Amino acid sequence: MENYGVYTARLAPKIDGLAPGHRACVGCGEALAVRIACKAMGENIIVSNATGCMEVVSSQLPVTAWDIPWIHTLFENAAAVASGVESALKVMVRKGRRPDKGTKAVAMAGDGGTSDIGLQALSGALERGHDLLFICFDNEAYMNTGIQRSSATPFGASTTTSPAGKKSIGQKTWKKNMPAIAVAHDIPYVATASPSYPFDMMEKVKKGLAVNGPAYIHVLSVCPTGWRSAPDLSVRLGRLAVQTGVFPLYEVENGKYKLSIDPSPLRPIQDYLKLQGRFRHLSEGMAKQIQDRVINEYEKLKQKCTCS
Amino acid sequence: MVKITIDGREFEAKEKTKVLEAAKSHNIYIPTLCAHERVVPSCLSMVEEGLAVQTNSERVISERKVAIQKLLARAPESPAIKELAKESGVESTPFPLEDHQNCVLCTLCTCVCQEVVGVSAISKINRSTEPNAIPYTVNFDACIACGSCAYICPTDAITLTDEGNTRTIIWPYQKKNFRLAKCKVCGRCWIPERQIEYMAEKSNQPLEFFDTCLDCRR
Amino acid sequence: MTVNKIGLLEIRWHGRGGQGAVTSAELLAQAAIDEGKYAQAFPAFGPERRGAPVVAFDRIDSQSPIRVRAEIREPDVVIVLDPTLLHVVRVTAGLKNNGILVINSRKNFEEIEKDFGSNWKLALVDATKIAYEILGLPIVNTTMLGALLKVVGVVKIESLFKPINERFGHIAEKNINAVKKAFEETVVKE
Amino acid sequence: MGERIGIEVSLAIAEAAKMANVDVIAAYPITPQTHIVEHLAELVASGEMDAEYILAESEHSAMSACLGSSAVGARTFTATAGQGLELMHEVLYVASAMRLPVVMAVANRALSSPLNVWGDQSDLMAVRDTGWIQIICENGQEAFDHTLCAFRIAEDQRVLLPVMIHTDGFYLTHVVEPIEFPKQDEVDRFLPPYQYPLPLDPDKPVTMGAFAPPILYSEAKKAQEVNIRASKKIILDHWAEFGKAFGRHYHPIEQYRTEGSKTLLMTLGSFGETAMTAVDKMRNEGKDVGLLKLRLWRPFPFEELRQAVGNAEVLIVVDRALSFGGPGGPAYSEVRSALYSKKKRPRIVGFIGGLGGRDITVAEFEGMVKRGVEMVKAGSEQEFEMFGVRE
Amino acid sequence: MKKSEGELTWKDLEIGAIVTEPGSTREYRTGDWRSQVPRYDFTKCIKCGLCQLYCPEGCIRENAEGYFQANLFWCKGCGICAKECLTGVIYMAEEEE
Repeated sequence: MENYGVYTARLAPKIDGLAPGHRACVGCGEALAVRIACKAMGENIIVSNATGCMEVVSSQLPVTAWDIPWIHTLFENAAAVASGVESALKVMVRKGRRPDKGTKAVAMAGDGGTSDIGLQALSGALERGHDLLFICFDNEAYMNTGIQRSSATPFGASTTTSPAGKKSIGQKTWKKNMPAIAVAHDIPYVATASPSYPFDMMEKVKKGLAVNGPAYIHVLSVCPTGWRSAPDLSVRLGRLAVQTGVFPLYEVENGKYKLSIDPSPLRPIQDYLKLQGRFRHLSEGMAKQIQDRVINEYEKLKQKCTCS
Repeated sequence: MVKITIDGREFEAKEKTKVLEAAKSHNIYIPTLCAHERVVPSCLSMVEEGLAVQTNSERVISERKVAIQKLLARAPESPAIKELAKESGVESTPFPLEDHQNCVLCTLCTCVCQEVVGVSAISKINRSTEPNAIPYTVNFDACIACGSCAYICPTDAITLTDEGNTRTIIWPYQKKNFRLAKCKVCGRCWIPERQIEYMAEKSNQPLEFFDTCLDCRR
Repeated sequence: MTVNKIGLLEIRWHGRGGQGAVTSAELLAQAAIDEGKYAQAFPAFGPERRGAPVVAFDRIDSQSPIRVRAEIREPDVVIVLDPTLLHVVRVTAGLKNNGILVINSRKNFEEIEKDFGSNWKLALVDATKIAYEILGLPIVNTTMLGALLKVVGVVKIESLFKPINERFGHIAEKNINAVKKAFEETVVKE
Repeated sequence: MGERIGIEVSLAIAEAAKMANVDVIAAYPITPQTHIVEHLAELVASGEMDAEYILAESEHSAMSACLGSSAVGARTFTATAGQGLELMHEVLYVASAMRLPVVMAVANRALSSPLNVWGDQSDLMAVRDTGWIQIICENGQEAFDHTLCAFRIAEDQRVLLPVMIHTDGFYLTHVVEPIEFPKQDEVDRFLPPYQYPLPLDPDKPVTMGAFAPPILYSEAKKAQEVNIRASKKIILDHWAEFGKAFGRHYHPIEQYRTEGSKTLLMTLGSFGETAMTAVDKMRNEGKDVGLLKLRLWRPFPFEELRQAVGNAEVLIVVDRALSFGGPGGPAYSEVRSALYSKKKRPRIVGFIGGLGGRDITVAEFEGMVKRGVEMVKAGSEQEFEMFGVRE
Repeated sequence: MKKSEGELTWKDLEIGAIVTEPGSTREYRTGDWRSQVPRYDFTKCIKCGLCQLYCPEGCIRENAEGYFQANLFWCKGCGICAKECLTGVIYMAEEEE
């Protein structure tokens, strides 16, 4: 629990955006993340959602879990659809065909719809400078189709397409640094967030929505099904990811890095790994390799924060 | 349901809703500072049949500007008020600047402390509108360092920071350091000791129950 | 073990997403195929998530190839992995008269019959208890295979061991023990 | 009436979008569509057109942005060609299924490989099952008129379907020719403002693009199928209105000198006018040859085709696309299938020609008719062939 | 009376299969998914509201006495509220047969 917590929880906005009755897995960290994001975004938004878990669990005909205007079309184009939404709002207000209510365009996608198949559309939207907020709900694999690896899957994690085996350590590559790619577009706001730190996350979502131009927020969304962890540990795992330095929380405002929560001294990586079945096969050597990398990356991040 | 008109557009609103809520639910923007859905010291006007509201007439805009100029004089350094001023086209204030350390006496902090937290550590007793005077008194013994007042304060007059084993809360002209308790397992500072005492007392749990942080709890 | 049905036997499994109903259906089909029989195992293809009620199916025939590719609407056997499903899903929907109902429950015949009538041949086992004892987890999918075989000898119990070994590796033996124990403890009412 | 000016057809299409007061354009440049999007950019840059122009990073994103824009309620236009249309492929299905009335000009182009940027109709045939209304033009005037008219059709509350306007690459898009432009006030009278019935709006939140389990998917598809079939009558009504307003009348199957014809030639798109010249020549020589020009490709005009074919004995269909290993050219096989239940039906011969920008001359059309009639006389089993290919 | 998904005809669908009633999953009982159920000892509750904020279902509401309690119509029994409760109010029990 960092800073706020007891009682402040009661002061958070009441609205959820996502109604109960959605079909997310028991203990879904992404459903929680979406709820928290929606609290911060309020009602005056239009959401474009990529294909993925959140789309499937929230919108099975004939009903919907969304209390806000929401559109899903395809897997790889959430940012492009949001570009269209934003442009339409702009021109219709300009032409007096719609009252100027300050409605904002938001795009949501999982790690696949963001850092793999959706990367091109996202890059295009960021580069064109649309006034939109893109939120990536990263659960570190293609969970919707049954836990296949993505470029956001962490090193060593066992998934159905990067299974651990006699000749396989699980995922062979290091997690793609998506926030850095967003930063490279020179957009006004980039941040990482976690629903396990809901107040920090709400603050960032509000900021991302308020800036004029594209904003990108990368949210770690714990997936008990894909991570093979106990459903009741979803919030805890989100915190441990931050405290171990695996997923540091920071923001980049106009290129300036700022650490949101400094968890140092970092917790040992095993505190995080041991709770997840996807890392059960890890050898000591590999765990050490991950530990070293995390410390190294964390130091690099801190450097960026002090430099800017 | 009652019929109301906002800016010439007709709407239906549920009885006993506030005008602000009705406007907001139709995405009509009215600038506010201390309106809050749970704690409501302000913006209390209710809808009634036939009510006509203007949010952007010339008179409204000019009166809003004066109000903002007054706020700006009282809390010239508050980011929220600077933002509000910018948004409303207020560049400076004709009123004399006063130092109240960003406090505009909206009472949200006292309401929250009393109604939500239930400890009433911040009180209106000795409330003063004079410059350089304590606007609200904080009873440090009652305060549990939860930070709700800092969270809700719209003008950043109250701040909360954690550093090392200390949580510091700063209110206008008042400041208190709270020691943070260390988790017996991981050694991380996780919660103010004062809050543990409060929780133990309220929940009838033994103090040892709070020896470990949430993440080290079984 | 009273029935060794010749001809087509259709089985429907009720579980929750993540409880392994589909795995059980597959293991059973595997065992039947290994015995030289014809068999199919398949899930209800849906996007249901962990925790949601799900169904899986088996078709087993000792004589002829199976050609039908459609969900089983009128099963001969219904197996319920999770007792909490009993008041959530109509598990007997479409179950043939005198069909077989295999339930993981702590309840006795009278209590179950009060809710589900006595149209069916009933087999009861406290599989959750067995699973806790042997596997240390409330995962009852393999355990319930033992219960099934007690009431329908559709495959030999030994035929399950190979597929279980292949599927579960180092925890296979525990699962086999759970199957055996359930086979012993299941009570059947004709 | 309007003003007659000499203008490149691509530019005329862009001008039609301007006169339609389009709100949002999202496009990606591709030969031979580039002149359309360049001219639109100029119109926006000069302030002649008040629109948001999304310079997408691909056709896939261009069409995706069109979905978002149309769903909010903005009149939306795009243009593409060949490979670009194929990259949009999966997005096209979404536009029609979600009933978003996007209008798209397609400069028809051959498909890779080998790479070829020239005109043919492989691209338009490949997207025939995407649920869009598809209208094929044969000259610049038609390209202008149908672009304008497409908005009225697409946005009709009974239709609400996206529309593709097809113009053959280069032979149409890059030709300067005389085109009559209507006056803006006439256009405004003809084209009411776009009003989507259930737009994305925080005041009344809707969920668009929810997913359908097996128990509802077929129902959703049936609704879509009924809708596009029913749109044909409405398309004809709007064309009739257009005729009344502007004096140019359009039909799903255009007939040229078909009275009493025993032999009919059928073309799609820019070949129409060349074929007309060939028909004139053959008629003058006393041959009873007529011409059918297929304008409305989707929804397919079954009744109109049967009627237009009349008592003809030979029907020669010229396709500019292949269906590899299939039943001949796409238009040929569809026409055959449409006439199958007709009691007295002509023998139908198919030719595939003009691929990848190769032209077909007047003389070659004459040759095609001759060859077709011969094939029928010979009772040939082979009912289609690729025309003019070196052996 | 609303039609179930199996009774809806193609004519019942909105244009483009748009869903016009926001938040209509509220009618869908996900409580059926539960194999564990939260139980409460409210004498330990300090009414801090953390459980409500951390619930992935958004199904925890303040009851008449001001305590926070999951609505079992939707609660899937994940147990996050029990894990996150600072004062040990909530514990998870096996769902009854």
